[in-house]
Amino acid sequence: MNPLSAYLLLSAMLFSLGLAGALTRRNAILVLIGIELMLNSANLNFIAFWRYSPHPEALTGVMFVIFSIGIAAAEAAVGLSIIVAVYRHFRTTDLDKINYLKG
Amino acid sequence: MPEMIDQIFVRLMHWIIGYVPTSLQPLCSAILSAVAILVVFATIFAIITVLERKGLGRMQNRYGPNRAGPWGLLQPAADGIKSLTKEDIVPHSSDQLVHLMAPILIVITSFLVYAVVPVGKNMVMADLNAGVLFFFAVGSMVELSVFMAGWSSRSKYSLLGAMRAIAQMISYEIPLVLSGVVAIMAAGSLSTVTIVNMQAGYTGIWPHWYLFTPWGITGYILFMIGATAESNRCPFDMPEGESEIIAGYFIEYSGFKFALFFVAEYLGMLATSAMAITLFLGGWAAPFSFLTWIPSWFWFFAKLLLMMMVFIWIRGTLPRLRMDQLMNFGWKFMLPLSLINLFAAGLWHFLPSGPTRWSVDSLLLLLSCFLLSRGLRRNKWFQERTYRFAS
Amino acid sequence: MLGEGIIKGLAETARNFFGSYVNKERLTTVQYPEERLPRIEATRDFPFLVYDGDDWEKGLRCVACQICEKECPPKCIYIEKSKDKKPDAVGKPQNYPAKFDIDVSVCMSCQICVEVCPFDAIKMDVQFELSSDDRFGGLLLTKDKLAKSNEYYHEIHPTEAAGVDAALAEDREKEKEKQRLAAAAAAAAAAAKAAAAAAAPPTTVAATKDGAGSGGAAKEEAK
Amino acid sequence: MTISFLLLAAITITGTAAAMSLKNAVHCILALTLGMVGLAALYLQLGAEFVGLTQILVYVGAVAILAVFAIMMTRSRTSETAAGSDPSRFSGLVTALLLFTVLAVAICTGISSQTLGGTPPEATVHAVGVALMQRFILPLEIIGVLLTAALIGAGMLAIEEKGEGR
Repeated sequence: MNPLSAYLLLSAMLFSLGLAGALTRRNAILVLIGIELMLNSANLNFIAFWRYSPHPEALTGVMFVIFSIGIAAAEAAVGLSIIVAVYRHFRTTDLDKINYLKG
Repeated sequence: MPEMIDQIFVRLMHWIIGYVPTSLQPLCSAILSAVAILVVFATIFAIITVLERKGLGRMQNRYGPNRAGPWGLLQPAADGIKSLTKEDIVPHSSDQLVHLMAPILIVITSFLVYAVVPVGKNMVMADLNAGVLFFFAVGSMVELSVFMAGWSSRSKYSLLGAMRAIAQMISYEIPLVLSGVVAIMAAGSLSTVTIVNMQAGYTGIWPHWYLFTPWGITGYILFMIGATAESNRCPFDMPEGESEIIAGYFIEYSGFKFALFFVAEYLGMLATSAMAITLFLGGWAAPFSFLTWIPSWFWFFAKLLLMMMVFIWIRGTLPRLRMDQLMNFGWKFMLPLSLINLFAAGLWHFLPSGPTRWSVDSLLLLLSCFLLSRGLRRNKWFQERTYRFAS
Repeated sequence: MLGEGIIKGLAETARNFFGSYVNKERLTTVQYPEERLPRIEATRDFPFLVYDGDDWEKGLRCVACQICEKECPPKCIYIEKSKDKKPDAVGKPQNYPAKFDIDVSVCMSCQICVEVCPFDAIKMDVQFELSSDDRFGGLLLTKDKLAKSNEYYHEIHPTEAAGVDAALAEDREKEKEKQRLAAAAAAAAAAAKAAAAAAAPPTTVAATKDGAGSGGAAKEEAK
Repeated sequence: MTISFLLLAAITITGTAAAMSLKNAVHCILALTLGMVGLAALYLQLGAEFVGLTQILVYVGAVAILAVFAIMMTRSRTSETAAGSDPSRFSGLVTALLLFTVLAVAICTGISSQTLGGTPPEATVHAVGVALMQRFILPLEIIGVLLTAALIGAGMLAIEEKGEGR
């Protein structure tokens, strides 16, 4: 196995962990964390591909990760404030119980 | 000969490393530097504690500690022995692992930031490409250990203290970093060594420190206020306000773990002061051109000690702020002023050198400082107190 | 201007800092074990027992009436009354404390025991350096540790002690006067009875009426 | 496949797995920071110094603290039962496992075992800065606008409306 596929495997594992967390957890904050984790596994992919690419001096992968981290930070801030706002209304962060629109 | 004394520690290390095989040399060098940092800064911590207590005492017209050893100089040793021999109490309902990890983590991170601080010519443990970024990144981990300490104790006081501490730290971290950015902009590098080198050189006897520019002095003052808040020092010591929440986030700690928090607080203060020296005070450079024969490391530690004196002086003078005052000051004064300071630093770069840029920059900063302070003052919603029963 | 007050405050602390090195009078600290402040006369803490004369066991003024034990708010006094009686300063037989303990770790120096003592036997001390290695025994003051002479009392609280002595002397004077009167009355009654017995045996009723105040001895004689 | 890579990968996987499986939400966040530090170390190992340090600054210094604050403000001590107890949980786990299998097979078969990248590339802060200011100036500005919007939006969302407070 070459180093690139090792990093990709690790990234795939992180992505699956994030997905499993986002699908199985009930707490909205932890679901958000699972989504963050998936974003991060994509970042690891970008960096690994940049490192082993034929033209690393173009810095495309690094740039992508920088922007991705920026977006992830914005997402976390907005997502957590939405959770706080929702909590104020429902008095819970359990996603299974926030089902007013359920038919 | 001055060159020889200046480089004496560097030569000593090279001499020691010469005895180990080549493959182990980087590791050995790192370990030696780490040990040196541990010993030197722990010693400075000990000196600062006794100086602080004596200085505060003198400001309040009393003696301060004067029993242990000559003039009380062995007081830190006595305190250390006392805290080591005290019983280590862990609250029954606490989260044992997190409770144990918090003081360890906070001390490790406090020591880690010294890796990028240049204490003298050629005397830096790791000249990282993004040294200043490393400093702030590792420094931000302190907040997490503060939270760990406060949360794991399962005590209302410690949780309140931790929440106050974190709110304060993240509010003041932004102006802290932004006010440091002006020096990075001027030097064009994130490496601490490069920043210091850019400030080398003298005009007449005066050095080229960033402190001696309008944006430099503004940035320095903002940085120092931010550093005071970051290290939970007076007048921003509300997270550990003894009179209201007893000791804040480390109330449930005792014995040596408590001492570790104490060490970490002082190390954080020393570290941010060292960073301020690096960014604005020319690092290890001598303050006058005719004093360059004195070794560089002496100047660094002299500046560090001087800044500690200022910290002690301020602690002896100012009362504790209230939460709303703290937040108002952070968000409504420090943050806008540091942004304007960034603009002023950019302006300085593009204006022709001479009195023009001096006057434009100073005018801009003074005016904005004046207006922002007006804004702070206007926000007084207190009414005159009336005493119903005591007229 | 922003920061004006801060600069004023910094100047003030700097003045204090340097002033404390120049002007020794600024430092009001007393280096306690080596130097001490002069004690003012009204100083008082934990109580002690006063005795008259030289022998503390004989001269204790305390008669084990246990009022102080009952009044003590934190209940730090423990008294055991003696079975027998001993003559007190004026020669009257009184009880004495077989045991008199004060737990000074409990005592709060409220001085209520002193206020209530009808015999001026318990007074406030000035001794405050009572720290001890022994947490229980070291802080439990027994009778022998509590007993201190009247001269000592005069030494620590001269004005108060003089007043107490005067009052005591007056009391004793009264007591002696009373005893003298009683003795005289008893003597008179005895004389009267003797006279009556000599003169007319059937007039005992009148004699008892006469000697009603002169003690039980006469009455018993009369019966 | 050096020892340092294996070690850092183990730290990262342990941290994230713990973050996704522990019961106590605060423990999850603390475990997540461990995973993020491991990830940042992996970035450093790959030669992306700036990105690695930014990762620590953003995730440990900001996102973890924000999440912790959100947990403290929402008091979400609801009974979080162990995962996999009901069908939806089970299906979620199976989905993730299937995805991982597909990805792993694709990675192992898709990439030929040719030797890649001899010397690690240099992503100096200077080069990153130049790229940000020249080639990537538009995305940078857009990110700036996005972050400002997110800051204001998050503030507006989290502010307690008047009369709503109970």
